[in-house]
Formats: sequence, C-alpha cells, structure tokens
Amino acid sequence: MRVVGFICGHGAEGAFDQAGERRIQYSPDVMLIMMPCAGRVDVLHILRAFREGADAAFVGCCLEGNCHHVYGNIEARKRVEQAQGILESVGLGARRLEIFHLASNQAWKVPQLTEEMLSRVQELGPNPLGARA
Amino acid sequence: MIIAEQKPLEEIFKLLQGHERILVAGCRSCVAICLAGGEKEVGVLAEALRLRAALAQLPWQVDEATVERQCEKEWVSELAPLLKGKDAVLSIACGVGAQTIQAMYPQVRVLPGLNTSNMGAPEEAGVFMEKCGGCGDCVLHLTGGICPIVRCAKSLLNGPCGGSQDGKCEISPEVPCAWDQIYRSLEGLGRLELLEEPIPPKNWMPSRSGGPRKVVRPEAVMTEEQKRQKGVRP
Amino acid sequence: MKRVAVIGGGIAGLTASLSLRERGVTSVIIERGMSLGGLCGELGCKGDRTCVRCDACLAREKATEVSSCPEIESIKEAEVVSLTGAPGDFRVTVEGPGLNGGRRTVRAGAVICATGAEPFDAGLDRRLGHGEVQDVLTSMELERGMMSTGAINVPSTGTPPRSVAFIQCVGSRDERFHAPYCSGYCCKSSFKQAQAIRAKVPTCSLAFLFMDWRLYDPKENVRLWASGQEGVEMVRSRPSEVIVAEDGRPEVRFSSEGDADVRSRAFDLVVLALGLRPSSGAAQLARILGIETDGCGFMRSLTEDPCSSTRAGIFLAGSCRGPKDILESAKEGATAASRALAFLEVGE
Amino acid sequence: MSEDRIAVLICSWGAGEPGAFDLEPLRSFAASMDGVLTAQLIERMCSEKGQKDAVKGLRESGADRFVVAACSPKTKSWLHRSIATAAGLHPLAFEVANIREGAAYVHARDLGPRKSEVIIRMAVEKVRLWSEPPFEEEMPACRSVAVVGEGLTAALAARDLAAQGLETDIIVPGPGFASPSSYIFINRAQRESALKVMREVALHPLVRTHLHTKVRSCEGRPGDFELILEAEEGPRALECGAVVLAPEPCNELRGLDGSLAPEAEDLISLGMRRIVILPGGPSSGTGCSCMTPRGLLYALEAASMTPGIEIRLLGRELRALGSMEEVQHGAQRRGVRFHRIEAEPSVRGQGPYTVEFHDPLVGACSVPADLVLVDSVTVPRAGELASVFRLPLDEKGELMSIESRLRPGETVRRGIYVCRYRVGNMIYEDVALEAGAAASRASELLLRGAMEIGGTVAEVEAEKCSVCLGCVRLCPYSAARIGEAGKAVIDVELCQGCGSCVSLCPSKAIDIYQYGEAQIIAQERAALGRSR
Repeated sequence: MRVVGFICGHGAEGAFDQAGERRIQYSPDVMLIMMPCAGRVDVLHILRAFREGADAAFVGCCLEGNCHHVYGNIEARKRVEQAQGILESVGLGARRLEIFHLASNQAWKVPQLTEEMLSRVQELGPNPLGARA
Repeated sequence: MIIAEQKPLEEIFKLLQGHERILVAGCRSCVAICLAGGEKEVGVLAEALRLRAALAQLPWQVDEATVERQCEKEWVSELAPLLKGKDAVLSIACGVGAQTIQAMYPQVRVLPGLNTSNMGAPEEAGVFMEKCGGCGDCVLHLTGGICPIVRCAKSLLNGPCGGSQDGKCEISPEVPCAWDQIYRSLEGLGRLELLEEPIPPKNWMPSRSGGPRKVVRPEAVMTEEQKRQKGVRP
Repeated sequence: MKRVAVIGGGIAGLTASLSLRERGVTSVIIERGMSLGGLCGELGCKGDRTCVRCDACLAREKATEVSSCPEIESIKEAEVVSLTGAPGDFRVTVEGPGLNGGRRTVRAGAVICATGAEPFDAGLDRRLGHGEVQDVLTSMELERGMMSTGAINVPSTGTPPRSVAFIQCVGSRDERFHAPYCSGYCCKSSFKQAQAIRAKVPTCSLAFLFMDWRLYDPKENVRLWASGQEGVEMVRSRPSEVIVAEDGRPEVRFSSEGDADVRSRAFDLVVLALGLRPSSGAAQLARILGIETDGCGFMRSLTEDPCSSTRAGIFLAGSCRGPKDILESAKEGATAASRALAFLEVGE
Repeated sequence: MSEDRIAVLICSWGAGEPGAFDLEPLRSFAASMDGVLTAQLIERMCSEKGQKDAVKGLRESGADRFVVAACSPKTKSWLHRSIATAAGLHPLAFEVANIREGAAYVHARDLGPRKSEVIIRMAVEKVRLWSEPPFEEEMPACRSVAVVGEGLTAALAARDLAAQGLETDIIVPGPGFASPSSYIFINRAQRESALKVMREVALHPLVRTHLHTKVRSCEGRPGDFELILEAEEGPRALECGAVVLAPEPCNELRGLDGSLAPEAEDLISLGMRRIVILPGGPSSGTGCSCMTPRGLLYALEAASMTPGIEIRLLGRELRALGSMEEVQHGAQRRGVRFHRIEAEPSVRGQGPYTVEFHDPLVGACSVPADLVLVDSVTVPRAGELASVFRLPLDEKGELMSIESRLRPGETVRRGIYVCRYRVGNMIYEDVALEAGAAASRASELLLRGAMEIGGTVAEVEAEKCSVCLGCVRLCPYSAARIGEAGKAVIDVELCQGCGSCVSLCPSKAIDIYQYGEAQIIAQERAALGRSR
C-alpha cells in the first residue's frame, strides 16, 4: 500500500515530528510531502498522486480556526472536496482521500489516522494504477 | 462576461466514447474567470480523463492546451500543431470557442465540455449571476440599471407579477424580485416617475427571434481592396 | 551587556527569549525541568477538527523555535543558586543535574523571571476526595491523558465517561488555602476540556459546579454553548464534598442557589479544576534575586509597570506574578523583553 | 546523465544515535542517483567540525545545491543556511530529507533505511528543480513607529518604544491625550502613574505628538510605510517603519439619561445615597450581562468614601480575576451588595427609581434608587481604523488580530500591530500589557536589523494571468494586487508564502518558490517509485 500525505508546515508537520520525537510508530507506507500551508495543495497534486499509483492520499492541516496562514486549511478542505468528487466519478472512490486536522501537539493522532486510512484502503483494494510501477 | 460550467464528468466520459487521441482545449478569457475552462481546469479535467482511461482501460491519450481566446482565429491557430493526429477536441471554452475550433479544423470532432450558461458577473468569489439577456434592445435607462429581461423570471417590463413576495421572486425565496430591486434603485435615484411611463411591448426581433445576429462595424471592416493587398483569402 | 538571563522555560520565558532574539539580544533560559514548555507543555490539544483556542500547542511550537535559535541557549535541569553583580551586569549562578552536578555562572545585563506557577495540590482539600475516591481526576491529570493519547477515559473502567462533573475553583478563591485570588484561567480551561469530551463522547452529560463563570471572549460563551447542547448543566455551587457512591462512582454533594436542600449526585468522572499557586521555590528565588513577593507569595510587580519587579534590572513575566492564561503569559513575555531591552539601552 | 550538480550530506546523527542503522548503504544509494555529484557522511553536522566538513564537501564537489539528510527541518534550518552561504551557494539552495523524525524514529528497525531512501530520493528530485527565489535582507527604510491612539494605551506603547531608542510619532485625533477613564485603576497609585506616563511621553525627546490629526491612509510595507495624515493645516505624509494601533477603550458608567456617573466623592452632596449599577448587557459592548471591575471599583470607592451609602451591583456573573478578588472582598466588607440576576432587571420611575429584579438567593426584589448607573465599554474608531489600515474586523466589530497563534498584537498586515482588549474586564494592567505586547512586536520588527524578504514567495507569470482577481480576493495578507501592467502581481514584501493563490489560480499563472508545482510533482513521483 502507498499513501501520500500532503502536510502543512505547521500543525500537521508538527504532529508528525512529535510522533518522531516520541518514537510513535506508524506505517512506512505513508509518504509525506511538505507544504508551506495546506492551502498550497492543488487538486492537480491529488489527482496526480493517484495516477502515479497512490492507493490513498490525505491532506494534513491545522485545526480549523488555527491555520497559521489564516484560512489555508479551509481552502484545502474545498480542494479535497472537489478532488473527492472527481475520484468518485472516475471510479476510484472518494474514500481514498481524506483531510486530517492535526495540531502540532497531537502526535497521538498520527498512528490512529494513518491506520484508519490504511485499513480503509485494504477494504477498497489497491489502486489498479499502482501495478504499472 | 460569459458564464459557463463544466458538464458532469460522467457525461464527458460518454461524449468521448470511441475517441482515442484527445485534446482538452481551454481558454484564458471568460471561462477561466468563472473557473470552468482555464488552464487549471484543463489540467484537472485531463487528469480526470487519464485516471478514467487507466481504470476503465480506455485507449484515451489526453493532451492539454489553453489559448488566450478560443473565440478568435488567430489564437486558435496556435492549436494547429497539437491537433495533428487527434480525433477529438474537448473544448472547455464557451460555445463560441468550440465552434471556432470546429470551423477552423473541420477534420477533428469538437466536443463541448462545458455548458455555456449566460452573460453575467461574479457576485462574490465563486458565485456567478446572470445579468444580461443580450436582447438587443436595452432598457436599463428606464429600469434603474437592473435588467428586467433576465433578472425577472418572467421578463416583465412593466412591474412585478403577483408572485413578488417580500422582495423575493415566487420561483425561489433565494431569488430577489427584479422589480422590487428596480423600484428601490429608482427610489434611490429619485426617478420613480420613470415607472409611470409604460414601456411599450418589446420588439424581440433584435433578440434571438430574428435569427443569428450580426454586428458590423464598417469603420473596422477591411475593404475588398485592402483584403487583396493584405493577401486575406475570402 | 546585551544578554538576558530568563529564568523559566514556560510560555512566558520562551516568548521573552524569542522576542529578545528578534531584537538582536541573546538570552539564556534556565529551566528547572527536563524540557521546555512549562505547565503549558503538559496540556493537550482540546480541539477535534476545529480549534477551541486552548493555545496548548504553542508550548511545543515555541519550544521548537527556541531550540532552533542559535541566539538562545537553554540550560535544563538547573536552578539559580545565587545572583551577584549589579543591575546591568549580573552574574547568575546555576546548579543542577543538567550541569552534571556542577555549577555555572552566566553573565547577563538583565534578568527576566518567568518561573510560572504550580497547580494547587488537590490532596490538600481532602473533602474533594482526590487520591481517595476513585475516578476523581485533577484537571492536569485529565490533560495528561489528552496530551499523550488523546484519550479521555474513566480510570477505573478504562472506558469513556457517560457523565462528568467539573468542580471549579479548587484551590482558588479559597482563604483556607491562602488563595484569596481567582486563578482566572480555569473557567476557560474547563470549558475547553468539556468541549473536548463532547467531541469524543457526544452523549456524555456534563455539569459545571461553579461560583462565578469568568470568561471574556464572546466566542467562549459557555451558557450559549450549554443551552445548545443536550445534557450540559450549569450549577452555581461550591460542592461540599466528594464521596464514594453506592455503585462505587464518585458522588458530589452540593447545594445550589435557590435550593435549600443538599443534593448528591454520582458521576462517572469528577474533574477538579485546579487553581494556580506560587511555584515551589518562588520565595527562595525571590530572596536570591532580591525582589519582593506579595501577600500570596507571587512576585510583586511595580504599580506603573506590571512587568518590572521591585529591583532594577529584574523583570517579571507570566504566572510568577499571579495566575495567567497562556496568551496573557505570552504578552507578558514580550512586554518584559521590551522592558529589559529598554533597561539595557539606558545602561549602555 | 543529467548535468545537475547536487550534493547529498548525511548527518551521522541523522538517523538518531549513530549505529541506529548503517548509513553507508544510504550514502551509496544517494551517490548513485542521477545528477548527484557526491554523497557524504558528515560526522555530527551541527558541531563546528561537522559544519566545516559539510562546507568543504560542498566546495570540493562543485555542487550548486544540496540535500541534507538529517533531523526535522524545523530545528536546524538556520544551520543549513549558514553552511550553504559558507560554501558560496544561495542560502536557500538546499532541501532537508528528514530521515530521523520521518523514518528512523517512527518505523521498525528494518524499514527505517528503506524509507530513508525514499525520503532522500524525494528531496533530491525536489532540489533538482529548485530555482533561485527572490531573497534579500533589507534594512527597514525607516525605524520610527507611528502610534495611533488617543490616550493611556497610546502613551504606554510610546513609552516602551521610545525607551528602546525608537523614534515614535503619536497621532492623536483630539486636542490632547484623553484623560484615562478613572475606573481602570485599582488604586490612586495607578492613577498617578498613568498621569506620570502621559507627561513623560509628551516630553520625551524621541516622541513627537501630533494633535488634531487623523490618519487618512497607510500604504507601503513593513519597515517602510507612508501614512497620509489629515491635520488642521492640511494633509501631510509621515514615514514610519511600523504602526501600533492603540485606540483607547472607553469604559464608563453612565446614568439612564446618558450623563456620566458623578465622582464617587460627590454622591452625597448630590443627594444620592442609594445607587444601583446595572450591567451593560449585550448592546453595551461588554457583550455580556456581568458585573465588571469598573462597577466594582466605583462601588468600592463610593462605599469607602461615604459610610452608610447603599450601593448594589447587579449582574449574572462577577468578573474579578486575580487580585481583583481582593477588591471584591473589600467592597463586600464595606457593605456593597451583589445580586446575581439571570433576567434583565426592570427600572421604573424618573429618579428616584425603583429597580426590580430576581435574585435566586433572595427572591423577587424591588429596591429604590436615587441613581441608576449602566456599565458600558466601547473601543472607539475600530471601523474607521479598519478601513484606513485595510484590516478585518471580528464579529464584535473590533480590530482583528491573529492572537490565537500566540503572536500577540499581530494583524494580517505585517508591520501593523493592534492593542486588543478583553472588553468587560479592563483594568490598568490589561491596558499596560496590551500596549506593551503591541509595542514589543513593533520593536521586534525594527530592531532585528535586516528583514528577510522573499524566499518562499509566490510569483505571477504575467502572460498567463487572466486577471480574474481570484488571488486578489483570496490572499490573506493582501499581497496580491493588479499591477500597472494590468496583470496580477504579488508583492514580495507582503507575501508570506502560504501558496493558496497558486492552487486557486484558474490560469496556472502563479507558482511559488521552494514549493514549486514541478517540484511537488517530482516529489510525488519519487515517493511512488516512478523514475524521473
């Protein structure tokens, strides 16, 4: 399984870093791409990840109301919703994409959310496009 | 500006059935501004098509192009090299753009990816509202700058119908009654007396009823002599 | 000498150091504990998808920022044992396990004291049953769970609670414990903990037992929130005791306004909202620094200048001069940095 | 083979304590990547020797960009910058591959190395497409601060700024400082020190006070603002590096006829022995129905001066934080009565009045009163300042700051700071701290030496711009505008690099340095094992 996580440079990156500091284990199938802010995440990035074979993707951002760039996470939510609609239409399923709200001191959420994502993908099966790699 | 919106993806997939080499063509003008057919939407749609093709094992090969104005030949001619070997162009410009491509490249099939909706304006970011019906006989000077042709559901010219309730149109509580707005606008302008003057029955000939309309600006039209000298072929 | 010694690595001290560094002034943070962040660092995020503005994440963010600044040195597990020299050129001697048992003397033009405060020891108010009645947690114990695992569980069962009582003003507004003051932060904190509980267990019933509800931000209108939620009660009362109910759960005895009877109710979980008191060692540190404390044992500040102590060159920030919330502590950190810098300017 | 010149530096502690896993295979993996000139293990990169080794490695390899495989970029990016600079490279010509928090610490022992390879590959592919961003260190053009306010708050802010050696202009709309509302002072000493501060500030050599003056507009950028002032003698310009907005909160007790409360010492001579103080209610600006320190302080003052006076405070809650609790006790000892009310009280009569309310402890009450006072707070001019300084207002109509992220006083416009109040609980200390915090932010900006401009910033490719105004409408920092050429431009001084405009732009006309579109796609492909 391969999960691409686009994570914002504040809350979400903080939480993943804290997971590291505390040696909280999570699946190595999760690959992180740092963003300056979740608002940077483009629908194109998300769709491209799936075309390149990702089985799931998520956008990690600050809690709503605590975005370090005022409302980048709200923008991210809109992009994720748009991409979910497209994923559903093309037949991959909207459930392969999620938005996670993470505060920089919520390392405990990291294994929970990633495990949940992975077990969901297990249920949906791998992305048929992944096999080409 | 022209307001358009993308057709549902499922419909676009059907349109493309039987085609293989596809060019998604966008436009940087109106449709880019209403977030329907600019370069970003071209990219997103192309990416969706590629995903669909890969998943449903369709033979689609998708290219992308966006021109400045798809309604003008000079810009559309930029597409020529990209059209080699293509059997379909999915135009996500307005209907004018799609027709321009088809007229210039009769050998490829042009498919509309958008539904062209209206002439309007952004009310706020992401919200576009119809403002002009292009009726060819403007009465805005009589109606406080508010078009009764498109903003009134019934295109009434002499006041609201009985369905106007608390400033809202009977078709939906979301839609303001144009005549309520007209009244307020004229009141603000101190020109309520304009309402006393009945607007005569409208001549719909300049509108669509008279067939396709053509506007000619003689001062800009090249003479036959000029065309010959410039080498423009008829 | 453009260097400042900051005593205490909590939110006030961290902000002070960062604020000084922005102005080109180096600082040394002297922290008693093993890590930076202070009391704030022991708190968990109380938001779910939406931030409830508990500000707890900032301890970590500021601590990370401080540890990435070459202009700020931090000495952990060390305490100030003496202060010599004169304002403008102090020598602060520190000692502790962080220095491998050794001593070190730091030169600094000014000192910012940001030693914070400590939560009240709930065991002192024996009627409230902490440590004796099971499932009576202090607010700090609840936070620790939220911080480490995000879990909110009843200790005896390990399952989420179905009913929670918050007892406010534990160790605040209480002459018996020499705490005649209001700690200020605890109404806000309980409200946010309650929101976190609700987000996890939407059906959990909540009761706040309080004397006065003291929140300012209209967004934090607890009554409005309570009125929009099933099963949230606001009971104006100072409970008399917490005992073990027949079913083993904690039972709160209280009487409320307009009700002559004493009521008893059992809850799955009782949370004691702890007030703040001067940190242990505050009196000794005040002596070392040569500054005064107030009647309650907090560091005394000047009337006209809340971040200045009674001695030139020594500044105060945060809860060491009385209970503060996180944001107030940060503001004080920044203000104390300004005052310290102004002092250094004049000194040169 | 590409002609890229990339170096990969792997810190010996990059995967945690040395020996956590063997870094040599990782090094040879990195060295085998296309365009990687050298991959080196650096012994403890944050040590002085480590830095020297890193610089030497970079210099000798002839690389023009590099990847650092080490711990989280959050902690040590200043170090990598200085390594880059020392090696003669652009200070931002590197990418961090966080193999510690991102792999070694979070994955099982055998999986860590494999994941580290992926992380390094992603970083190499990203840095390969790095392009030099606009980036410079600029000294603030002007080191003075404009403080906009009318009273004590402005004076306190100016005092802090001037004390740090910053020139300060106080812009006061009226003929002089408004005298501070007396009820913010717990005691006489505070009142006196407030007056002292105002006098001192007025005489301070670094402070200029502009009376009868308002700000008409504020253009420019942090370190270099231009205010247009509107004074009696006409408009004029004022240069400043930062702005502190310090509108004076106005907290008053007023009678039902709107007149100000009499001085407490005059109550008896005015024949007023029975006084009731009502909460302002939601419309008063306090936004609540609570007894506040103002009412409490007035009651205490009245009760201490005039034994036998009958004074009642009504409200739902009593707000007396911290040491105000002692004031409350003092008032109680002097006979001030507190009634908790849930519902609005009703007042009858024209003076004397009858106040009726329900106190749950006493039941229905009807008390006579010679004077009924209402406690209200307003922060004046918020709307005016918001429009002049192009700042948003919050739902209560106050100037919005971004406090929740613990940057007290900061607004969405960098360089403009604001004093905010917890209206309803104002005492001298609150005012002093608000002023102190905002002044502190302003001085941080101006005293830091050079300001860093650029780096992670968005840029418009004018040819592609459709001028849809999307970025102009969206940018939280108002950094996007339509430039003279009729296309969108993003002001590099104002852009904070969030990238929201990039993902919004319908014409793909905007990209952002350090997180470029092509870089992100390259990382995705690397993450998913696709070749370049």
